This record gives sequence, C-alpha cells and structure tokens, in this order.
Amino acid sequence: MLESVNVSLESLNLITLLPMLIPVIGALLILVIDMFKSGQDKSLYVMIAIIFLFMDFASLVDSAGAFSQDGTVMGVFNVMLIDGLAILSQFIIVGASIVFIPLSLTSKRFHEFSYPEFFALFLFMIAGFQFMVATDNLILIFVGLETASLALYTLIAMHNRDKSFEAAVKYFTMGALAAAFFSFGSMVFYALTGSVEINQIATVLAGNGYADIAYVLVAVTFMLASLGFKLSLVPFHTWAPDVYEGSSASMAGYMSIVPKIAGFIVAMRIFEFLIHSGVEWLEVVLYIFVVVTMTAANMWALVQTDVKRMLAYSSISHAGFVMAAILIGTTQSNSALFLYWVLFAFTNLGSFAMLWISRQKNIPWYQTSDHSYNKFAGMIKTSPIAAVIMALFMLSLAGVPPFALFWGKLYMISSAVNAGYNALALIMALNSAIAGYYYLKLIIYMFMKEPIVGADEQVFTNNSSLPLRSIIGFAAIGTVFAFILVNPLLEFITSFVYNSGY
Amino acid sequence: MEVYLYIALFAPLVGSLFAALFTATPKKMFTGVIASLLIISAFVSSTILLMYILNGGEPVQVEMMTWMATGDLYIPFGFVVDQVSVTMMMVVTLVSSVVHVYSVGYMDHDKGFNRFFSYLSAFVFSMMVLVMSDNFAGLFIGWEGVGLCSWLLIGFWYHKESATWAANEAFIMNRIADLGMLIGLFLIYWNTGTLQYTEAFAAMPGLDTEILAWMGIFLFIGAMGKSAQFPLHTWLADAMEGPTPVSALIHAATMVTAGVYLVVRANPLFDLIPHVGLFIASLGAFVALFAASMALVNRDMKRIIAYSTLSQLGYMFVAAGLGAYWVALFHLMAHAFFKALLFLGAGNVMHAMHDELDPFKMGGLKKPMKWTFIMMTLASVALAGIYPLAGFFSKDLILEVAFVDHHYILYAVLLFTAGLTAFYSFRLVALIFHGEERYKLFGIHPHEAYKYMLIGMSPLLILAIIAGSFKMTYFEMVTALLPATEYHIHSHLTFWIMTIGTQLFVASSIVYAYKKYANNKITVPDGTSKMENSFAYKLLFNQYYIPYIYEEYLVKPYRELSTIFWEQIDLKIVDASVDGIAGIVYGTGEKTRAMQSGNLSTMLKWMVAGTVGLLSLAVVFGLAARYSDEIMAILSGLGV
Amino acid sequence: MLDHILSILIFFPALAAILGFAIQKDSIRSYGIAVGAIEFSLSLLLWFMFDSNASGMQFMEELPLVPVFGINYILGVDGISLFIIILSTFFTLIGIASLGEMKNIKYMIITLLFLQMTMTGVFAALDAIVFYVFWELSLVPMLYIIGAWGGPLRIYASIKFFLYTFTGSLVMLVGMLFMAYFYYQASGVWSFALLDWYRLILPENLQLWLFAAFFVGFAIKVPMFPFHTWLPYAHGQAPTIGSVMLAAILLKMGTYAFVRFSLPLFPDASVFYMMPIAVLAIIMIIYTAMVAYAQKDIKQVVAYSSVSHMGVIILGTFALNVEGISGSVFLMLGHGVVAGALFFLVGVIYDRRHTKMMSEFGGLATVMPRYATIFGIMMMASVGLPLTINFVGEFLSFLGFYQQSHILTLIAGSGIVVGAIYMLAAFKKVFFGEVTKEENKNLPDLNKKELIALVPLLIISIWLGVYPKPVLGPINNSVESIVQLMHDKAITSEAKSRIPNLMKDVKSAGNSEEGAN
Amino acid sequence: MEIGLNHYLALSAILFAIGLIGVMRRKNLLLLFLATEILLNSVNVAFAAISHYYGDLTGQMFAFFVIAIAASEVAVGLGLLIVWHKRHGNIDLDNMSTMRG
Repeated sequence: MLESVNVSLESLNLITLLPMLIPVIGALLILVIDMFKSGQDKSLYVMIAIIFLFMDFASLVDSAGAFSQDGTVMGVFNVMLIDGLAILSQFIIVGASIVFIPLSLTSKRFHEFSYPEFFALFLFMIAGFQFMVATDNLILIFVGLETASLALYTLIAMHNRDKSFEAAVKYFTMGALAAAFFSFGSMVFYALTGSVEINQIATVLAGNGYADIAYVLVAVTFMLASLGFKLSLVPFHTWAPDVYEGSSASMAGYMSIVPKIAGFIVAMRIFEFLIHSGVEWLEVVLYIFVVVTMTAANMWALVQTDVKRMLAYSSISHAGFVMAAILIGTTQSNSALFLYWVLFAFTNLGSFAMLWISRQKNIPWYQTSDHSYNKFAGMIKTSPIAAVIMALFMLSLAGVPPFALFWGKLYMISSAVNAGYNALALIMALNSAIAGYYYLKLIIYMFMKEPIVGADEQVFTNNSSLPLRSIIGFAAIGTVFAFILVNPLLEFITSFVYNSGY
Repeated sequence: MEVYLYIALFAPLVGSLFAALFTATPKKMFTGVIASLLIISAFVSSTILLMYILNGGEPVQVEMMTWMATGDLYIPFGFVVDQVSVTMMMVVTLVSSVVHVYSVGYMDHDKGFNRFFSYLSAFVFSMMVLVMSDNFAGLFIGWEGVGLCSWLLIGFWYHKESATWAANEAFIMNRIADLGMLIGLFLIYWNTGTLQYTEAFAAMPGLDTEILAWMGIFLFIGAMGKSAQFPLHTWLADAMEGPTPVSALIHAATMVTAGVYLVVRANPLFDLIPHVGLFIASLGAFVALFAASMALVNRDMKRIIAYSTLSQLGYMFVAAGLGAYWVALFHLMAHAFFKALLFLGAGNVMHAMHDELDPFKMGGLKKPMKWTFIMMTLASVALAGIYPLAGFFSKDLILEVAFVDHHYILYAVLLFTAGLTAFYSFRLVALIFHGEERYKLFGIHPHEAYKYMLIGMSPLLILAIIAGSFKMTYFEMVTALLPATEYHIHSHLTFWIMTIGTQLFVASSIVYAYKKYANNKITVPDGTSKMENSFAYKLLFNQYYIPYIYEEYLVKPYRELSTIFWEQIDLKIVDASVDGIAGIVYGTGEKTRAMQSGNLSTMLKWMVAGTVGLLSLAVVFGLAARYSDEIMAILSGLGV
Repeated sequence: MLDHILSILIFFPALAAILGFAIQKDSIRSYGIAVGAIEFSLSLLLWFMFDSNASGMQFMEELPLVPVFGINYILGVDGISLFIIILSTFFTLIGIASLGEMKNIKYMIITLLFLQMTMTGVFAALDAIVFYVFWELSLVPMLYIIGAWGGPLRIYASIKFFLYTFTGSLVMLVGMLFMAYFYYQASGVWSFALLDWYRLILPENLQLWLFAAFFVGFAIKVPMFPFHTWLPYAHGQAPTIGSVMLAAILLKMGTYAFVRFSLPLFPDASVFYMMPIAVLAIIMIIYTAMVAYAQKDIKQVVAYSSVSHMGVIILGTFALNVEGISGSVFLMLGHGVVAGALFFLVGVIYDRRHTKMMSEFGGLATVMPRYATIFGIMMMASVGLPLTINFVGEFLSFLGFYQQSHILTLIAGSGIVVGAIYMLAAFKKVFFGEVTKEENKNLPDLNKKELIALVPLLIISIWLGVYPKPVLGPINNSVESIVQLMHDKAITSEAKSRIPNLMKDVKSAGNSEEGAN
Repeated sequence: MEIGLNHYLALSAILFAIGLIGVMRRKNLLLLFLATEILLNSVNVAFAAISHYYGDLTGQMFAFFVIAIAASEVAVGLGLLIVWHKRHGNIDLDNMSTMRG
C-alpha cells in the first residue's frame, strides 16, 4: 500500500488552504499570547483578529486574481474547490467579520470580550465557514459546518445572560439534530453513488438517469432539513428568533449574515444540479419553502413587540427571499444572491449595530424587553441623528429605493421574471410590501411618537464608542450610496458566478 | 366700430371690478354711480352699434385672442355684433342701465351696497359675453357666468336660509341643463370640427338628421335650464329671494331669455330639424299654460310675476320652435321692457311695504304710490297684450304664428293662456293698488320711491308703450340674419275676428279680475274659505306639488344615497376590505405565532415534522415516478 | 450649468435640506423661503429656456448608473412634465412661505425640501428605475409629514398611505422588470430607458398584463376607485401643508405616469381597457362626489372632491386623443392649483378654530369676507366654471372622451352637476346663514401669510382660465407626439381606429422616431 | 441468515428512528444529547457498511469524522448543560422557554 502513495506537493496545491489557515494561525496566536500574559485588554485581541482577517482578505484577493486567470482550482486531493462561488462567499464572510469584530470595542464592559478565547473561537469559526464554502466534498462541508457551529454556540453562550444560555442550548440541540440530518443525507448519497463529492454524485446520478429517484429524494430531504435549519427556512427556523434574542445584538447581526451565506453556497452546490437535472419535486418543494418562509416570517415579524426579535424574523424572511435564487438557478439569480447578500450585510450590520449601541445594562420599567419598540419612541427628539440613521436602515430593509437593499430586490425579482417565475416575482414583491409594515412601525415609533416621560435620553448611545460609530457610519454610507456600488459589484459578481458554471 | 364693441363688452367688467375693490368697506355711493355710468356707457355704445347696423353696416367681428387650442380644437375669444346680437345688447344694456340706476336707490340702506354693484355689473358683463360671442364656447362662458352671478345675486342676502337655498337650487338646476348644453357642444365639435357659429352652421346641412336632432335636443336642454322650462322650472320662482332689481334684470329681462336667444342664434340648426322645433313649441305652450295657472292663485307678488315670466318664456319658445325666430326675439325684447318695469314697480311696493310680499295684505296703494301704480298698470296692460302697447304686437304675433302654421292646439292653448295672463296680472294690480287699505292693519306707512328711481324706470315705461311701433324697422333689420318669414293671415276677415276676439277675451279677463279683487270685501285669506280647500286650488297653490316631489323623490333620496355610499359602501365595504386584507395578514401572524412556543421540545418536533413531511412527499413523488406509466394508464382510463 | 439644470433642480433642494440641519431654529423659515424661491426661479428659468415648439424631450441628461443592467440616470422634460415641475416648485415655495406656527418647524421645512427633490425627480425621470426611485422616495417625506404633524389618527393614516401606495408600486416594479425583460429579448440589450421602451412594440396579450401591473401602481396613487380609501384618511389627518402637497402634486404622479408610461408603452392595451377604466373613472366622478356630499368635515369634502376630479383626469387621459390628453394634463395643473388652494383655505379655519366640522361654522361670510371671497372663487374654479383654470381641463377632457363614447361622457358629465351640489352645500353650511356660534363671531380674516399663499393661486387659476395658451401650447405639442406614437405603435385594428392618426397625409414611417425622441 | 448490506442499512434506519423519537420525546437535556448521539451513530453504522460494500474508504473516513464531531459536540453540549444546571438547578427542557412568540 505504501508504494502507491505518490503525491507531489505541487499537485496538492496547498495554496488553496491558505485563506483558511490564516485565521487558524491567528486564533492560535491569540491563545499563545494569552498563555504568556493573560488579562490583556480586549483591544489587543481585536486588533490581532483584524490584522489576520485583513491578511485573509488579501489572500482572497490573490486567489480571486488567480481565478480570473486560470478559472476553478482544485487542491489537496481534490478536496478543496476554489471557484467563483467560494471566493465570493469568502469575501463576504471575511469582509463581514472585519466589520463585525470592532463591535466588541464597546464603551460598556461585556463579559465575553474579556476572554481571549472569544476572539480565538471567532477566528476558528471563520475558518470553519471558509472550509464549508471552499469545497464540494460533503465530509469537509460537514467538518467546516460543525467547526463553525460549535464555535458559534460557545460564542453565544459567552454573552453570559440567562437568555443567552437558553439560546445556546436551543441552538446547540437543534444544531445537533441538523448535523445528524446532514450526515444521514450524505450517507444516502454515498450509498447511492459511492462518492461524497458533489460533482461525482451529480455525474453518477446523471449517468444512471436518476433511476433511484425515491432514494435521491430521501437524501435530498435530509439535506434540505439540515440546510433549512442553517438557513432558517420555515419550519426549521424556530431557533432563529430565540437565538437572536438571546445573543448580543452584534452577534445576532453577524449570525444573520455570515452563517447563512455559507449555507447558501452549500445549498447552491447541492440543489442546483438537481434542479437542473429536472428533479421537479425539489423545485416544487423549494418553491413552497421560499414562499412559506418569506410570507410566514413576515407575518410573525408583524406581531413582534421587540425590535431585535422583529429583525430576527425579518432575517428569516430575507433568507427565504434569497432562497428563491437557488430555486431559480440562473446565473442572474445566483449573482443576485451575492449582490443581495452584500447589500443586506451592510444594512443588517448597520441596524443590529444600532441596537448594539443602545444596549442597556438594566431594563427600565416601560420596556418589556431589551429592545422593545417603545424604547425608541420619540427618538427623533432625543437623538435625531441616530434616529435618522436607524430609519435609513429600516427603509433599506423595506426595499425603499435608492437604499441598498432595493437594488438587491430589484435584481432578484428581475431574475425571477427573466426565468419565467411570474407568480414568484409577484409574491416576492408583495412580501416586500407586507414587510414594509414592521419596518415602518419602528420608524413611526421613532419619528411620530412622543418620548416616554422619564426615559433616559442617553439610552440610544449608551454603549457607543468611536469604533461603533464609525462602523455605523460606514454601514450608513454604504446603504445610502449603494447605487454607486451596484454596478461594479454586479460586474464582478456576475463574471465570477458565470465562470464557475452557475 | 370695434372700439364701441369693446366698450360695450368691457365697461361692465370694469364697473364690476371697481365695485369689487370696495366690497369689504362700508357703503360708498360712488361705487353705485360709477358702475351705473359705466353700464350707461355700454348702453350708449350699444346704441351706436345698433344705429350702425340699422344703417346697413356690416356685422362687426373681432377676435381678441386664442382661448383654447389643442389638437384640432381652436377656440378664440371672438365677438360679433350682428343684427341679432345687437338687439340683445340693446335689451341687456338698456334694462341693466335702468336697473343700476334704480338700485342706487333701492339698495340705499343695504350693507352690501358695493358688493351688490359688483355682482350686478359682473352679471351684465357675462350676459354681454353670452350674446356677443361668435362661437359656442364663448356663449358657454357667458352662460355659466350668468349662472354664477345669478347664484351670487339670489343668495345676496346670504344670512337668509331661504335665499341661499334658492341660490344653490338655481345654480344646480342650471348646471343640469348646462350639461346638456355641453354635450350639444361636443356633438357640434366632433361633427363639424369647429365651434364657430358661422362655420358650424355652414357644415350642418351636410350632416345626418339624427345627429342634428341630437344636437338640437341637447342645446335645447341647455336652454331649458336657463329659461326655466318644465321640468327645470322650479328654481325661477324660488329665485325671487334675491333683491328685486335682480329679479327684474336677471329673472325677467335678460338671463332667462338666454335660452330663447340660443335657439334663435342656432336657427340654422333648428331649421333643419322641424320635429325638434315642434317639440320645443309644444313644451313652450305647455309651460305658458302651466306657469300661468300657478300664477292664478299665488299669494306672493314676486312669484306671480315670476310665473308670468315663465309663461311668457313659453310663448317665446313657441315662436322659436315654430321657426318664427324674429318673432321670438321681438317678444323677448318687448317682454324685457314691460316685465322689468313690472318688477321694479313691485320693488317699489316692497320698499313701501317693508318687504311684505303678500298682495292680500296691501290694497289701496294707489294713493300713496301714484306713479308706481301707473307704471305697473301700464306694464300689466302691455303684458296682457292690449293694443297699442308693446305686448299686443309681440304676443299676438305669436298667436298668429301658431295659427298660420296650422298648429291650432298650440293656438288655443296660447289664446287661453293670454286670458289667464290678463287675469292674474290684474288680480295683482287690483289687490295691490285698489280696494281697502288693508296694510293699515299691519301698521305700515307706505311711501313712494325716490324720484330718481321713478325717473330711472321711465325709459322702460316708454318702451313698454311704444316698442310695438318699431316692429317693421326691427323686422327689416333682423331678417338680414334670421329667416324672414312673415306671418299673414290670408283672409282679412279671419285676421280681424281673431285680433278683436283676442282683445275682447283679454279685456274681459281684466274686467273679471278687477271685479273679483278690486272690491272692498277682500280680506287676508286664512285658509278657511271654500275655494282654498278645493283640490284645484291646492294643486295650483302647491305648484302642482312639483317642488314637493323633487324634494321627496330626488333631493332626499340623493342625500340618503350619499350617506349610504359613504357609510355603508365606502367605509364598510371598500375601505373595510382593504383593512380586512391587512387584518388577515396580521391576524394570521397573531394566530400562528403560537408555533413559536419557546419550548425546545416543540421546536425539535417541528423540525422532525418538517423532515417527515418532506419525506412523505418524497415517497409519494418517488412512487409516482416509479409507477408513472401505470398511473398514466389509469388516468387515461378514467378519461382525464 | 444649464446643461444640468434638471439635476440641479432635483438635487439642489435636497442639498439645501441637509445643510438646513445646521441652521438655527428661528432662521429656518427664511432659509426655507430662500431655497424655495431659488428653486422656483430655476424652474422658471427652465420654462424660459424651454423650446415651446419642440415636441420631444429637452434638457436631456444621461449618466450611467448600473449600466450592466441597463439602468441609467436619464432626465428630460417635455411639455407635459415641465409645468408640473413648475407647479411643484411653486407649491413648495408658497407652502413654506405660508407655514403657520407649529412644533418642529425646522424638520417640517427640511422634509418639504426633500419632498421637492422627489417630486421633481419623478417628473423629470426618463428611466423607469430612476422614476421608481423617486416615486417611492416621495412616500417617505409625506409619511413623516402626516405621521408627525397630523391629527389624532395620524399614525393609522400615515401607515395606510405608505403601505397602500408601496404595495401598488411594488406590483408596478414587477411590471417594469417584465418590460425590461421583453426589451432585452427583443433587442439583446438591457435598458430601462423610457425612450428605448417607446420603440418596443409588444404583442397584445403581453400589453394587457403589463398594463394591468402598471395600472395597480398608478391607480392606487391617483387614487382610483376602489383604491381610493387611503386618501380621505391621509387628507383628514395630514396637516394643511401635507394635504396641499398631496393633492396638488403627489396625486398627479399617478395620472402623469399614465400619460408617460401606460399610453405610449401599451397603446393596444390602453384601447382594450379604455371602457373599463372609463367606467371606473365615472364611478370616481359620481360616487365620490356623492360621498363628498355626505361628509360632515369640510376637509373630507375637499378630499373626496379631489378623487372626483381625478376621475375626470383619468377620463381625459383615456380619451386617447389630443384634446382629451391635453385636457387631462392641463387639468392636472388646474386641479393642483385649485385643490391646493382649497386645502390651504380649509387650513385657515382649522388654524383658527381647530375643528373642521361644518356644523361648527356658519355665517362666516359676514365675519371673514375676504376669506369667503377667495374660498368662493376657488370653489367656483373647483366646480369648473369657465374662465377658471379647471374649466379648460375639464372641458377638453370631456370633449376628448366624447369622441370615444357618447353615453359614458354624458354620465361622466353629470360630475359637473354633482360636483356643484356638494361644493355649494358645503359652502352654504360654512359661509351662509347667521353666525350662530359665539366662537365664530370674532374670527380674524385672512392674514398676510395666508394671503401670500392664496393670492398667487387665485391669480393663476384665473389667468390660466382666461389665457391657457402659454401652457396649453407646449402640452399640446408633446401630447401630439405621444398620440402619434401610439397610433403608429398600435397593432390591433381597433386601436388604430380609436387612436387618431395626426399625420393624415404622410404615411407614418418616420414619425415614431420623432415621437420617441 | 446472511447479514447483508440491507440489514445494516435497516439497522441504521431503525436506530435513526429511535434517535428521532428520543429527540422528540425526551424532556431531559442529558437524555436528549444521548438521543442525538444515537442519531449520529446510526449514520456511522451505515457509513461503515456501505464503505465495505463499495470497497471504498471514504465512508469510513466520514464515519471517523462523525465520531470526532460527535465527541466535540458532547464537550460543548455538556459544558452548556453544566452551566445551565448551575444556574437553574435542573436540566428540564420545559423550564427553558423564557423566549417565545
């Protein structure tokens, strides 16, 4: 057996591992530093994390350049798959993380940030997500997924409130179930095709003409359940509102973006070849998922009394909206997915960051929860700039032009139109209208109600600090001037998606 | 000549705007004087133009500027002074001059003196636009303008509920008719491509009779509103709520005759559709009788005169409908003089009687108000059509027209109406001026009007007497434009029998009226006499219950329907369904949020349930795919 | 600078609004007036430089925005949009100038300036997406105005206003995306440029669907029956200035869009839907007039009267001939002036008495003669008396539609009767009779600030009623090119016959080109 | 009786079903974790069997990874469980519903 191992180092193409290794090294470095001198200020770790993330980003830029020259690259026993999707999604993952990590530089002290492990885990998690998107091997996807998830559970729990533990336990338990579903689904695929590489699976299935369609569907079902959990599709979404509520606002904002884009990439890789091979069942089921997720989540968001929970449901709804891209499965729709998610990242990071800076230690009498609507009543009077910015994010989420998300919605609905999904396009549009109501509700509280007598006027900037304010400013500028960004983004994304064969 | 045209047209406008400057200030005598002078200057200009036309001058036509031009539509502000319009201009400016001068006295004590002149002059301007326009659109401007001024003037004493109600009624009824007019205009435009009189009329003979008939009908509906023909007549009597000079000018002499003017102006059209003309004539005859009958029993001085106006308008429409346009116009002119005189006289009486209107409460006023008595009597004689006053020449002519055209029923109706006219006119005169001085019961000390008011009225008096003598001059003039049909009864014997018979019939009516009402036994009716309780009396006194029917079956249902539309349909159906959709969305969210129980066990169950659901779908689909051939076979067997 | 006058017109007020945040509270009014005046002068300059004889778009600007997807920032005005832009700048100016004392006046003025940006943007945009951007954006300032300064139900009213219009326009957006897709299929290029779309001839069944999608967005905005119920709430709750802007300008966006989008893009569908829409328009005219008659609140009367008049505009638009469309465009201006003025007038007594119930008034003609006079004139303009601005528009609209259907015009025409009924009844209740309420006996007459707003409107409504030519001329030119374009594009024989061919002699090969540019 | 692939797969399926039922029925957090372990291990059985059937190592590799991940899951899960127990004195699922709606 030993003789047969004859692999040249070059053919391994280890460079493909570089982007994932950088955060891992960073994480280890943090742990090492802590070993030598513990109890250092969080700013040190934040900066180290940022440095490594920037390096990560730089290596991504490098591989993006390589991709635009040579196309898709495989590496490490053909386990790594660096194609356009992988690069684009890693850009989003790393980019969003760079913006996220300074959110821990709050003016108030929080339990979790005093542990260097927080930052180490954070970097490990990023590496996990990067693995998840940069492969088409189900094993590696599984490993990446679990690495990231386990780190995430811990990060949530570190917020150290009753609710965060509850959230972590809920998330963890359901995550474990989802992991089981994923492995079961992989097992069925393996049983059917003898391979765990999506490409291979596709080839084998196409080769025998989907003879065992019933078993394929069983496999797809479990995959769908597991990814549906990750992407919070109804009815696998039940964790999302509780977890968002239980974790810190910044973490919730992060969770609404990064884990989901990773999930979308996997979903795209697994489901699109099936849809293109004419598995109508999947098309129908995805259609139902998309519509139900969008609509039901919207309806639940309508009746929330807490802004963060409302945003949680809104994230579910947005995820359903974007899921349509996978259902449609054209180059335009896949590009729309990335465009949408980049713009969504701006807006959602911004709005959760707004919640984050208004984080209170103690909840006053008139609030039923951390961010209940009436906390924001009359905000225009007490802190007008914050109110205007928050309104901006809400309008953007509602899809009011010319703010960021409008362009995403525009392109997404257009992709549905172009692919002949007429009814879907209409449903998507109407859902935006329903969603308008709950975003509007916050605006109304902020702009049209009187402030509650005796309310602390400083509450909206309670937790603010220069880094937080700059991040919000950055997000706000991105949201307002998105129309300038859209064209270059779209060109870039489309070429990458197209060249990856999607 | 153009400069006179402009003076005639715009002097009233200037007067109106001038007076309008002082509407918010207390009474200023000079506003009345200046407005009157401007109107008189318009009158002088009209006279000059009349002389010019009489001497065979070419009609004066000017085009001031474009009003509307889009697509093929081109409407200028164009004005023409021809034989027909100059006649109307004369009537309008003359009567309005008199009324202006008279009003200076009549409105002497009124707070709204300045405002009154502003409105009155504005009315004259609108009326001038109406008669002088050389196209239908311009006519319509004037048409609506006089409607507006009529609204303003009827509701002049706006603190009175009845006045404002009457004003609104008049405006709305006129609007109904204006809609007909508008449709007529549209028909003319889309069929002839223009709204200019000359071009439109030139194009009409080439059109389908049916279209022409519709044009005629719709234009006549417009005329019906302004001239208060049945069934749009109720506003005219109610309009008497306005100041009396207004009634004289607008609701007797000028505005209400606009309908007649329209038919006369559109004579080339109506000539092409004699059957519509006959309908107009028949309606006119009906209205003549109908209005006269209501005047018989009415107990409101001004309303009696108003019904008489209505009745005379009926006469005019008979003439116009039968194609005797020049006769209609002639009667219009004569009627303007004596009817305005009658109204102004009534105004004097009202002044003297402190706005009392019931003639039964007057009596014996001839002593304190000698001049008024003389004027009103002469005007009534003229109205009754006694030789040689104006009414004889114009009204008898209409009877002759009907006779010559072999419309004997019309003739009979008109003849009978002439008798009624004489009766109610002199019933009024007798009640007011003769008999016992019943007013003393009410502690009133009547006095004669200001002298300059009486002098102001005198031109009307003179014209009411002598207007008949202009008949031939007039005939020669207007027939340059209107069909010059002369109506001669071929047999001289018939002619004399008819004329004398009519005169005798009328005279006997007068005598009967005097006998019945000029005696000393007249008392203020108290609703107990036998006559007052008879069905016919009640029917007539309540104006055939038409106002009641309108109120009960049109106004009230409209109001109720409006409320239903608002409260039941708009709020409860249209709006509620919108809110309902929103409510369903929200309610679904509210109901289904229980799914998020917060219990981890439930959450896990949802996840498993979702998976199992998908799995069963997959199994169904898988089986269906595996056995698709069999299923197809079964389905085709079922005939699907 | 003059090459970009439209961009300046759009963005100058927005920039000024942002700078306005820095201005001291007491000086903000002067600042607002100054900005409004500059904006208004710029729009007059636009008119001055406008070539009245040309029918096509002028002052075109083009800037790539998302060229990959065919979205470009394209602006331009023709005779149809020019005057609505001027009207909007004018209303912003007098709106700011006449603002009474209110809380947070600074935010109000800033909001109005933002609103001005969106309004100009809508009317100047020649790219569907840019149009849509401004169209949606205009909701936001209005939402704030109603919600922050409105009456007791303001929040309900503002949400209803926003969501209703928002929903409609999202459907319209889907329609636009379809349109772009069909254009892409036909030409291989993505484009949202309106003038490109004008050249696209769609098969009839597609036209029908797309027309319906656009219709939902426009009809809610207009608002057409049965989508009108947001309007009474919005008007009823909005502060005076909000109602004025809403009635004068924002509602016109819907009717303008019909002329700009629906007619030239879908000529066959326009003909197909002409009768159903006419019926809706007639329901709007008569039914809402009757509802207006049943109102107890004077502002609601004016609000419903707005709907009723918008019905006439719709009817004129769907006459599909030059007379009707010109008339409806002119009536947009007319109704803007008149309804705006009426809302100002209602605001006057509301400021004094803080009630709008007609039963609270009566006999005001004695107490406030000047007010009564102006109200009376405006009311007469509203009922469409000749020589007032509304008559020109109404006359032409009805005249135009008469060519299409006699009987429907007759029914619709009864609008002039029912319109008079509710207006006169309301006027009578408020102004006539004796002064019965003690509070009304000493009401002050109009003050200077109110006259500043009302007198110019009064002058305009008479001036354009007597001499509409300077406005009607350019409108006519542009409308002619649209009608010709529609005729050339029409594919069904019914549409060909319903839409007049203005080039009777020349066979129309070259004309669509001219119409499109 | 010859034990074939199908028997292993059936065993795996049955184990999986048992695990699922356990996940749904158990109210005790610790037992819940055990149920998830059963789920994962049922998959492992199948992977091993299939791997053998194909003569391919991938399945076994997958099984190893699953085991590794299951181990780390237990680490994290038990950690959470301990903290929860410290704070609340129980590990009952029904007490874990402060967030809802």
